[in-house]
Amino acid sequence: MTTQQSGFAATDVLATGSDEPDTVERAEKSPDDLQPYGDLGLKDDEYAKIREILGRRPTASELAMYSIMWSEHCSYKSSKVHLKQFSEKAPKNVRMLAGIGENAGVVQISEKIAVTFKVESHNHPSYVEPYQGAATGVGGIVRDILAMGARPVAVMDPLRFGAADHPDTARVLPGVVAGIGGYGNCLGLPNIGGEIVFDPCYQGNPLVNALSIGVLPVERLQKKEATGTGNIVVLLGARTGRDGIGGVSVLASATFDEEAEQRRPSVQVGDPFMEKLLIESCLELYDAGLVSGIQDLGGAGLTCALTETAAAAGTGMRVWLERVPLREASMSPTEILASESQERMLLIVTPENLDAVLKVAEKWGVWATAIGEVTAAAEDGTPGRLHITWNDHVVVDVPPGSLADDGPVYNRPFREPNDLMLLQADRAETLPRPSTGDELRATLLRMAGSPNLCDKTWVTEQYDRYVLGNTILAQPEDSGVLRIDEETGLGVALSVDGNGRFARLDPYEGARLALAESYRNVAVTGAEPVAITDCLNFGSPEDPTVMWQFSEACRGLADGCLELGTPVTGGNVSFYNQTGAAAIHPTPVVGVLGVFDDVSRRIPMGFPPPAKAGGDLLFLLGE
Amino acid sequence: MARVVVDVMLKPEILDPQGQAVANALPRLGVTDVSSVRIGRRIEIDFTGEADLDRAREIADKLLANPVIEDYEVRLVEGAEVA
Amino acid sequence: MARVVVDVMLKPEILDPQGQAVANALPRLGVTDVSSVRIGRRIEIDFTGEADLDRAREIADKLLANPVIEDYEVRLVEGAEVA
Amino acid sequence: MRIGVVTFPGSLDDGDAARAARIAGAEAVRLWHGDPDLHGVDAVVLPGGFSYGDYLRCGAIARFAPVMESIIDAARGGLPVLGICNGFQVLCEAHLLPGALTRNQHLHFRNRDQWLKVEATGTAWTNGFTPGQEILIPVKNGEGCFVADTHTLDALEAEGRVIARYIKGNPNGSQRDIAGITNEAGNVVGIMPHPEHAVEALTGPSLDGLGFFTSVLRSLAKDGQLAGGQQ
Ligand SMILES: Nc1ncnc2c1ncn2[C@@H]1O[C@H](COP(=O)(O)OP(=O)(O)O)[C@@H](O)[C@H]1O
Repeated sequence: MTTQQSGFAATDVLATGSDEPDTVERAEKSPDDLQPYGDLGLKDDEYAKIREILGRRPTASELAMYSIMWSEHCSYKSSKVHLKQFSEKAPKNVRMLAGIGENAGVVQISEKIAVTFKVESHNHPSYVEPYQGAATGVGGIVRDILAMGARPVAVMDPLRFGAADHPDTARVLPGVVAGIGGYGNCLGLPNIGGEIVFDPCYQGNPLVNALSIGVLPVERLQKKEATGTGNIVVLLGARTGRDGIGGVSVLASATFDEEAEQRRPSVQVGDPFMEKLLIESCLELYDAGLVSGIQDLGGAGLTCALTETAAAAGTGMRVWLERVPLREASMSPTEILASESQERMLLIVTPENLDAVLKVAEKWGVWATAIGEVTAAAEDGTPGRLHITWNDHVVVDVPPGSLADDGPVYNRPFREPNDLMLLQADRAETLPRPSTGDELRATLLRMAGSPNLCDKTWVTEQYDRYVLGNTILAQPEDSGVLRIDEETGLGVALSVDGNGRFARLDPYEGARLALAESYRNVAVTGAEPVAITDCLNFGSPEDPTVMWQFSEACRGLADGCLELGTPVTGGNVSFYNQTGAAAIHPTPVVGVLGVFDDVSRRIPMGFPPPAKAGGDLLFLLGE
Repeated sequence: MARVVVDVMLKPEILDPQGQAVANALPRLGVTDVSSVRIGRRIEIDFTGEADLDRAREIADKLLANPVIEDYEVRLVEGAEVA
Repeated sequence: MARVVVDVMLKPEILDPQGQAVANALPRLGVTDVSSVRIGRRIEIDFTGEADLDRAREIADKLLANPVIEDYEVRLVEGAEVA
Repeated sequence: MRIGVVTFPGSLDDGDAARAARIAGAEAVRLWHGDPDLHGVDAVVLPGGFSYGDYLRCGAIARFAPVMESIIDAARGGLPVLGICNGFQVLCEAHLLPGALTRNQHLHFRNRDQWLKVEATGTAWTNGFTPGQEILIPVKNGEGCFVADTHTLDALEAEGRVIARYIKGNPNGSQRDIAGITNEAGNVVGIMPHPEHAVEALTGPSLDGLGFFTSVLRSLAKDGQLAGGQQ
């Protein structure tokens, strides 16, 4: 089973038996060729549906694209039916400029200014290669924020590890922390908070979630739609290499086990310096009004960016794949389409603006290449087609919407875990309570010795919290607080929280509690909570008891949001967090955004530091 | 004293941002005939007694190289090269 | 294609905390006969045409090594060693 | 008075340095790494960050930027130049300051509020402090361990060119707890901690960092232009 990691590399050749890529023409002529769809994670009926859509067998490149876009990670096929509640139950909110369905939710916080924020997971890659996995997790979420038109201004990192004294934790934790710091520090983004929780259930499956927040003038909001027939499709940023091929569908959409070893080549290496240049060039392009549409390249690389931008507009797209700048000349078209090379963005620009765009890219020293153009929808309104050639071979000809929007949707069976009643029956009231001085002492010592209550500065000192000069509160405060506008004092507070143990006992209440905790943390700083993002970390959706946990958690979060009047603006689902049959505790992580009209009125959680002390009065409330 | 040198380089397919940054800076120094720069680590291990290549390989594998993204080579250094 | 390798090592009198950290970890692997570990950089420069040792030396001197703390050595790599 | 702040690709604290210059009462002028023109500024700050990703060695590639040629010339002619963190590294790489900044001894990036003792107060950037003054300034670096040969260290101390030392803990293992130094003339100063992050009560641990920026304004005002060699 060498399939997963070499699968994409091999499919071209597999299908054709020669160095020539598999083309549409060939696919039409050889309908009976066996295709390795199973190895790419596609089910029989899914493969059948692809053939039905295309009216022929897919080419090798098309097959790879469907397998990526219809993977759990990209299609949300198991979660969609449950996530719907976030929109359906969402309280009306006038602040929301962009919500679920966009790269990140955008919330207006003053007449002129909006912020965008989102949390995402990079769990599996961070277990395989902690430093790069965590680093590229930060890089990925930052590009989501950038794609909305915002300047990223901070990051946060909710983390879960196995037992603190387990030898593998000694490999994973320092690597993850160094990776988050290494990437975020080098990008110049202050880290303003996060979580570190130890629990044996995360031993073979640590959780590395990363949140980023960005700021934009309201009118700079960007769209991903590839509109405008004849507009140019530009690939901006790093050259494309063989990294991370198969990462999304493989690492994030299957149970994680010993085979991880073989999947190692799909590791991506981040280049935060390139990302910093990418940020500056995109912001300069936005401000000059040179961009008609933009989409980040994340987990699913070009495949996702091309299909989503075209599908969103209903247009078609013509792409010359050989124009993509490569790190390795020998890459096949399928590999180019599947590569997860980091630090890339896809731009749609008008032909008149192309030169100006290339100039800005050159100024910042990033590659920019016109790789295609937007084509028209049919006269009758039928969306256009995505037509990709590689050295004159037609390797892809598909309706983009079939990849981006019409993936399979599953209403997976769910049922309550068998052990739930037992777990719930074992109530806190029945736990032994310290009644003597000695017992009290022992309890206290146990708590003081618990890794979950330990001082986190070993971690947080590795993060820059000062850069950009707007950090008002950061670790160890309940929330991170940022100044957004120096003139008006406009500011925001952000907190991320989750408790897998609560959620294991009752996923509905656990999700509500995560929301409530995060909400409280924001409220106590003096900010008004206004919006939510969430990262739902669960085991395999194919396990009905996990699916039950998931559906309960979604219901809980949606209900909680309705009660509090704060909408979910976006987030991320991470399934398959399990080792063998053992799933992690269901771990919904909730981020809450709050707003200050005057951030100088924020309330820190303790006494002011010695250097600023003076004059505060202390009150004792109650008797 | 005996010395073993371990050369650790990123696997060829792995992005090497360091090498790339250096390569991009070279034209400013007037150098235009360089096609690629790759940057890795050179590790010198001095043994108190005899050099132990197997030992060195074990150290390289466990501590010096990250097998997920790096390859390494271990070699004995003869007298002269030892500074 | 022709390759030149530049080895850059910290001068012996400069403390190498990374090397030290590796050396300190060795007894835990059961290795007790290592007297010192030093970690430097190995830089592979590929020329488009012929390898130019003088050029490489100039690059090393100006950019690759910091003479305040580092020494370097430049050498040509013959066919076989070039992967 | 105009204080130039250089932006290299990968500079991060350039905006903060410009803000600090403004708060101190100067006009901040942004300088671009690729433009050798210093636009008539009266002083220059090389800010913190990861120029060129800090790849190879911190500051090694930035030093070859076109703007640096002008700055090196101007600094030799007496222009006040302050290098903060990555800027300090660039100044060492450019040989405007002796020694080098190497990997922190504990091998981690470290960000904390750091106490310093100011020593040399005759420089363009420290004349507003009193000798021995204790100040609290954020430090944040992965390669901030100052090293130099014994002869150089002895000379720095004998000539009173250590501008600040770490007290109450050395965050990176710097030799002799050195946090910042100056050139012989006192116009070029490098410091590892970040004065620009300690200029506002809302965001900094203190206002102590402001002293670096007000110092240079004072010395510029006093001399019309800073006389090289004045200590
Ligand atoms: N748990 C969730 N809660 C709310 N929205 C979600 C959740 N998971 C995913 N979404 C939304 O679904 C959309 C698609 O998500 P995703 O594929 O992660 O976006 P991207 O293409 O930026 O990676 C996004 O708008 C995201 O915010």
